[in-house]
Amino acid sequence: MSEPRTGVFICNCGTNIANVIDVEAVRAFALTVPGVTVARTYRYVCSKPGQEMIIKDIKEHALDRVVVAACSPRMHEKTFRKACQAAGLNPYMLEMANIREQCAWPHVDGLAATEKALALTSAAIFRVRQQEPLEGLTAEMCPTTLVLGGGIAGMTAALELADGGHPVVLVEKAERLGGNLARVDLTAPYLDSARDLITERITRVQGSSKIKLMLRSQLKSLTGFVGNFDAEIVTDGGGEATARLGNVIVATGYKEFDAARVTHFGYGKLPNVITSFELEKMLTAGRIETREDRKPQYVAIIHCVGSRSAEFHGYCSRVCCMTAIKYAQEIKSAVPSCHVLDIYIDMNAFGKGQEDFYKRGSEAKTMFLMFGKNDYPFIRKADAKDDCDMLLVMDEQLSGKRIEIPADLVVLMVGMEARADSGEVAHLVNISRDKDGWFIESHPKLDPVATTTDGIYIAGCCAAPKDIPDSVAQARAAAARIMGRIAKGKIEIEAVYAEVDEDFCSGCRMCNELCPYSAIEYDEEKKRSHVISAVCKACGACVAACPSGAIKARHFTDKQIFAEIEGVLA
Amino acid sequence: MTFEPKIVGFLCNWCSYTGADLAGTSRIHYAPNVSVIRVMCSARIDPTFVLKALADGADGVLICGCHPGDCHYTEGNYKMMRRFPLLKKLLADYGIENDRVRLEWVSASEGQRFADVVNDMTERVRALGPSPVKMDLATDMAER
Amino acid sequence: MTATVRVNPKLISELQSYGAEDVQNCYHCGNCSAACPYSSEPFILPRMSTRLLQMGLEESLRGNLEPWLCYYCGQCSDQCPRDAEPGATMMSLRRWLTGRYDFTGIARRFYRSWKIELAALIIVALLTGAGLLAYGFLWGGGNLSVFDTGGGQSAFLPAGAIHVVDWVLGLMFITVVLVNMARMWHFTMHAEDIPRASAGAYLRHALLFPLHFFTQKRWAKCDNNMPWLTHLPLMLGYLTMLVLIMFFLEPFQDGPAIDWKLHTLGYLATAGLLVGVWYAVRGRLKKNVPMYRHSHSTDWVFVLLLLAIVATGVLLHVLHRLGFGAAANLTYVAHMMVVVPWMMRFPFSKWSHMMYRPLAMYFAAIQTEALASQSPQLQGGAEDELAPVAEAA
Amino acid sequence: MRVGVFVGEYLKETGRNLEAIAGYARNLPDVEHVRLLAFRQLLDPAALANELREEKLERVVLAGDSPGYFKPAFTQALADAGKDAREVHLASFREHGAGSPDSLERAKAVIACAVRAVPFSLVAVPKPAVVKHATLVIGAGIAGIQAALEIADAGKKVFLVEREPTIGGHMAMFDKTFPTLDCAACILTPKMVAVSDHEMIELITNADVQEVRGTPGAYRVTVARRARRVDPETCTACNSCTDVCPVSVWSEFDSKLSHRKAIYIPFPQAVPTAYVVDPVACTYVQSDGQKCGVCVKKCPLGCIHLDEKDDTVDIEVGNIVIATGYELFDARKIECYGYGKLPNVLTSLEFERMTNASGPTGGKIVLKTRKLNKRIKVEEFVADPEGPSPKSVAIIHCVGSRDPKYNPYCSRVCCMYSLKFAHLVREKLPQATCHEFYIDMRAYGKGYEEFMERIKAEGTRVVRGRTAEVSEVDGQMVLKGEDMLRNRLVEFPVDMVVLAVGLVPSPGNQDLERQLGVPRDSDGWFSELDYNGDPTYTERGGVFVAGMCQGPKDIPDTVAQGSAVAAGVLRSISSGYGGGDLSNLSLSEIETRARDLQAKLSPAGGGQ
Repeated sequence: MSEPRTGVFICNCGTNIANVIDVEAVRAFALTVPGVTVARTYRYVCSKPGQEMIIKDIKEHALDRVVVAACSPRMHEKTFRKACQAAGLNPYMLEMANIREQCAWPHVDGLAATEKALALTSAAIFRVRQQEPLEGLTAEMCPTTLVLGGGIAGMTAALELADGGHPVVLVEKAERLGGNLARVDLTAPYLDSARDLITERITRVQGSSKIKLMLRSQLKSLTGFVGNFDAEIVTDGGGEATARLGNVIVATGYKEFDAARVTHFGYGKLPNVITSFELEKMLTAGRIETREDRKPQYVAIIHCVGSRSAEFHGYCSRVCCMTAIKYAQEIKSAVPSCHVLDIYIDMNAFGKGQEDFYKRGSEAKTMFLMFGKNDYPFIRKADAKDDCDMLLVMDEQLSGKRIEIPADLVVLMVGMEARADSGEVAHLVNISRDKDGWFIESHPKLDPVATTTDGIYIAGCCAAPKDIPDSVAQARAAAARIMGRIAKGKIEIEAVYAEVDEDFCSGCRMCNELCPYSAIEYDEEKKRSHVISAVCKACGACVAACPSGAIKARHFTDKQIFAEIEGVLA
Repeated sequence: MTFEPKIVGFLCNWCSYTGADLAGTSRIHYAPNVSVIRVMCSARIDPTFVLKALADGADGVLICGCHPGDCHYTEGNYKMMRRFPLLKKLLADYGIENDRVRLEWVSASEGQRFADVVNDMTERVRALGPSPVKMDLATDMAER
Repeated sequence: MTATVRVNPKLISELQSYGAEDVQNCYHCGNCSAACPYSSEPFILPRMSTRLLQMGLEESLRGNLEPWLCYYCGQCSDQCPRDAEPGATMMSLRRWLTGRYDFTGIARRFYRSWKIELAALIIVALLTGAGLLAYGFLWGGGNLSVFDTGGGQSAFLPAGAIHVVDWVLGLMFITVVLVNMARMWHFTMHAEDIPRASAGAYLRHALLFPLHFFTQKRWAKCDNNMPWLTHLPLMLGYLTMLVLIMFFLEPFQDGPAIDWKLHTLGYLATAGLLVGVWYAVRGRLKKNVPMYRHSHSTDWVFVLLLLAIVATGVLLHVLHRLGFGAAANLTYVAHMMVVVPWMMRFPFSKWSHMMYRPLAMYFAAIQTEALASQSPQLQGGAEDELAPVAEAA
Repeated sequence: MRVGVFVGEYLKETGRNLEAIAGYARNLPDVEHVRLLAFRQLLDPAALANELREEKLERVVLAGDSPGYFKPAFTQALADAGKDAREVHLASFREHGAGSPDSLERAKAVIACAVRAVPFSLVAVPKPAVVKHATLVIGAGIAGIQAALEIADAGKKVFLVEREPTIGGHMAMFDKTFPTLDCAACILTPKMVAVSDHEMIELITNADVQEVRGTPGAYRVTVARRARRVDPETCTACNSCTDVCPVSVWSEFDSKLSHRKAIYIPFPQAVPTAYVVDPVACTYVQSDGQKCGVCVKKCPLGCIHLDEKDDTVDIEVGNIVIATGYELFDARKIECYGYGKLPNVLTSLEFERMTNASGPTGGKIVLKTRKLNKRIKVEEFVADPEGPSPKSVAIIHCVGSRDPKYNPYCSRVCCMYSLKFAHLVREKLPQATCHEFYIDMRAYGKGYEEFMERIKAEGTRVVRGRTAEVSEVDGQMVLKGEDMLRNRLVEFPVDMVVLAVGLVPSPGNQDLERQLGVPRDSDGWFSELDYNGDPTYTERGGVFVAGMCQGPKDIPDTVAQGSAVAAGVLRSISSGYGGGDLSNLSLSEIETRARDLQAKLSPAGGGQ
């Protein structure tokens, strides 16, 4: 093989990298490595001028390999591969050295960091020398989409796709559609009817010819890859169905926090301590009463139950504050004689019309009392002489007083938490979860509905707590993505997958069982195994396991990794 | 001056590498001694990688994968887990101290944990001093 | 941490009748207290009073001096982002406190319903009028003359006699006020979480009472000094008049000749009163400054009665000096029909703030000292804010 | 079933003709009782229960701008009267495109549906229409970019119109983004590049929408293009022109912290990557070609055409996406913070530029210092990279937000970006103290709460209490506020004050409102069709809203909306339904549809 012509491009990333790492030194070093033709530094290599610089150099210096020392490949590998392609270079002739996330940012000592940057860069240069041009495959995109969850997010996504003319399979675990929203009557901050909203969506879903609705069902297995998934769906009472799918939208929603876990609220023990959803029932039925069928004179509403707490969930559940304000006003108008006391930490009235809504809560003479984070009030039964059923004791933050709050009814604003089965679902569709169990998006900001697994999208509260408008927006965003891909018809599959060199394969079939995606088939005649490249997800388990070293992981060959090791330690 | 060990890290793309990136984006500071090589899954890590690294002068090797049960490829990390004891045995025969090669589980959200693992490992390896067995290992590798 | 106190959602509605209509709107941004020229630790007003009221902590409110430290300059109301009218809240709290201090409970009735107050005033006025006329006709032998017009022929109500009446009345109401002031002292200086002050402290600050009583100099802290400058002549004129009548009635009843030594004083006082009343009425009509935006019925009674007193007084004086004896005498009756209700109203109304305010300033100084010695951190003001915060591990 | 209709307004008195609406309701089938409610009337459920009994009503319909406010009382009343409490139905005008007082017909239609317990949105389905495949996206901030890319990726033509000479909007000015702190440029610029490279996107920068004609599905739009005076195709951003340009003015992109020339590029990664001439500053343009013009001579590629004239482009589109974003609240309006008078009182955006690595100070946080501007011979305060760094920084939240005197609403992002600022201060100036003055800490998003905890742990003092005043006492800035959680008044010297200024609708919206017939709410943000159900649709068919122009939002929510509108657009193209447009649907048609649907649905509405 002729001496490679490698171009090395080092990114200052503004000052993100250049402040810690001596980029010029890296550049100088790169030029000393055999096979490096050009080496440059630039402020933002990912910017348009940066990419154009790469393209120009590839053409001018007839580069056949490119190394970009910049941020994490998870951030910009695609970007630079595109650039190479634009210059007529095979995208797999690119290698990135992660000198930002794993060097400039976590290290303070400039010298040591530069040292490490040199190692990482040389590793990349060594590796890229061993890389080969690879071609991806194209596959059909099946227009059918599987939507998991029949809540507001799921139904909206399904309808959006169906109205766009694409078939949808909507799978719902429960025996009816609507999800958690079906338990709500009015919505904050405009007190619109959630019932109407849900009724509309349900009726349209049921009426849509494009939507195959499967109630009391759940996904059993999902195999294949984007555009060509195969799903097994089981229905209670032994029904089983399979479906060919192009994409999947996970909209499994949330589960309410179990109030009983906060022991000192005595939920489940004190009869008149109820959850927000139980109050919602009372309001819908028009009977706001204590267990003893008395109209309450004092109702205390406690925010952040299970949320914003060191003990339970660290995060804010986003919708409870406004829901609490809603309750305060609803109770006041249903039982005018009643006094409402609202016990909160910070009032989250950030959305459209919400600050106004909060003010109306004040005008309704709600008594707002502030408690400190992780300093929950505790509840005790009142004495006979008191004119109330219970007494809440807390340290009020805005007055600095330790106070006692009369209450006949205590409403716990239970937060949202990931569903118990979210782990299971994550496994089935092969996406990851964060420490709280919410599904992780492929990028928290610029790609909030896609996931790290191609063809799997998330929408609504299964990704994190959200209010209705934001869930609906996400559902439509996911639908848009899928419509876009369906419109394209074909899909490119990454060229990274495993290959069996049949000359070396002993036909021991060890790999066949090993592959989690059963992507390796055994050919009875040839007595050899081979990989179904489209199904292979390139984990490389088989490669490491093959006793005769017959399996090769494209783009992660032993050669390449050895070279990388040499590079690091050179 | 104190001895600065060179450690090679093999990280799986989905959990550990992401976790390492997270440590960076959250500006969690840790020792610069570990240089990372990305593989798709910990299951891909062939024992020879480790031997090669040690042979080429690494003072230690760190292997990170998703927590058991969290593997992006459902059970790749179990494969690594099973493979590891064997590897350790082999290394012991080569007279390589236990602390030089290490397997850890780091998830995508555990930037802090990754930093802690790196710092701890660096300390231990620094305590052990330079790797003794570069040469003879190299010869073995040549035969292979 | 002090003892546990019970919140009371009902109080806020009660205070509405005292004029606190918007207090529930406050969401505690803290702007008002920071903007308030009278706010200084440990008295952070008006937010804290607003808070106590929202929570209905009656005990704490009753022992709270802050409302008296506020002169309603309105800077808080101007800056309030939620139209909670902190200034109006403080005003209404002063009314409420006046009601609390008053042991007879009459003040509370007056504040709660203007009808009751008006009725009471009219009855007293009529009784006074009827009394005087009756006396004049029955015992005075149809002679209504009040003024010692000299020439030996003496009036049926010589100054001496009147003195007896106004002294008795005066003393009656002074005692009521004194009792109320004692109650105020008890509520504020013996509230729990207020350290007991030493007799020494009381002595050290004793001069504050007369100082603030005569000057209200604290009011000058406000950016706009107009309210203070117009209030000063009002109350000085008022005091002078009171003194003149209580102790130097004779020369006034003499006449028609003018006794310049005294009358000049009288004229000055009258002028002062007129200026003050004029501004008060004008302001309440124009509502251009926050202070006048939310007038309570009792405020109107206050200024209108005062206006009537001044008017009848002036008229009576003119008639008397010009020698229209009969007319003067009738006006005198009218004058008394305003004065007596006015005097009677003294302990149960805004009137009494002339005692409560300076008293509050006095107590405040004592409390500040006591609290400071109790918790030294208070003296430092807010310096500790500046200390760089320790880096977390 | 005997139905009672109650008509009344709650949110605001619009003066709409309630009588007429009530009159219409009287003639609807089953309606036995109609009553007008006073504005925000306080209702006594007990009295209502009697009324319901006397009138023997089994169903109540509440009509008004937000009738939900009256509902709990009626639900209670129905229950007390021993009827099915679920039989209260809402006819919300605001929710169903009858928000404006003169849309009487729509209001009637909404009632007609409610009386039959049929959701209006189920009845009011637009008729099919021919929808042109091209789409106009107005505004190329992150929302517009996202929408454009989604639509274009689906192979549909997009015209992306941007007022500024570069795309990227506000996000391009930011340094880091909360809560992950990854740099805005790193995640935004690739998308900008993608836009400029995309064969289905036609980028029209430096331009405004002048006129919109036509109907949903077929709009004819005239776009006015301001002359760029530099040919973006040939310009290579070589910088020679800027070097020689004699005129220097404040740079808008650096929010006036630094100067730029009359011919300039807003920032290095600008897209299109081409220079632009500021006609107001350019000597040549101002002197009608009499003076200067050196840049033309210097340009190696001859791509500068100083005589280029403004022109217009006519385009035909099926759908229009409004993504015009926001502007910053003008902090001068709040005098007590001294912005504009005190040099080191900065707005959030100014601070954002200052901390930005590619900003005027190269990412250094410095105090402004006096410098003589040689050109105009006056001393002005400039942020000099060599300038002294502050020892104490105070960040004031809610500047111009949550206050009816300025903007009644919460601007939604300030709390978090303020915390981000605090982090940057602690990171870049470990010795400096940093205080945050807030009212409510609104850390509602994914990872936000954790972020806040971290900032606190880093040593930033978080003080609950809105600052009242920033003043200068002999050369030293002093800040006055209350620390209410510690029940203290705080008054202390600070070197730098950062105002977390709120967000206001961009000024161009008024004109767009007129052009597109899309109503805006009382705060000036565009009104969505239905707050819950259709947050990205508008009353006008084929016109969508995305991102901030509909109300303050953080980046993830903005991006989600950007993609969401794409769904609406693509759907309308493939299905031929001009999204959400009901203009061609008559009242009688709606009545008939409602009747047909009534049969299908269960009495309680089938919700559960």
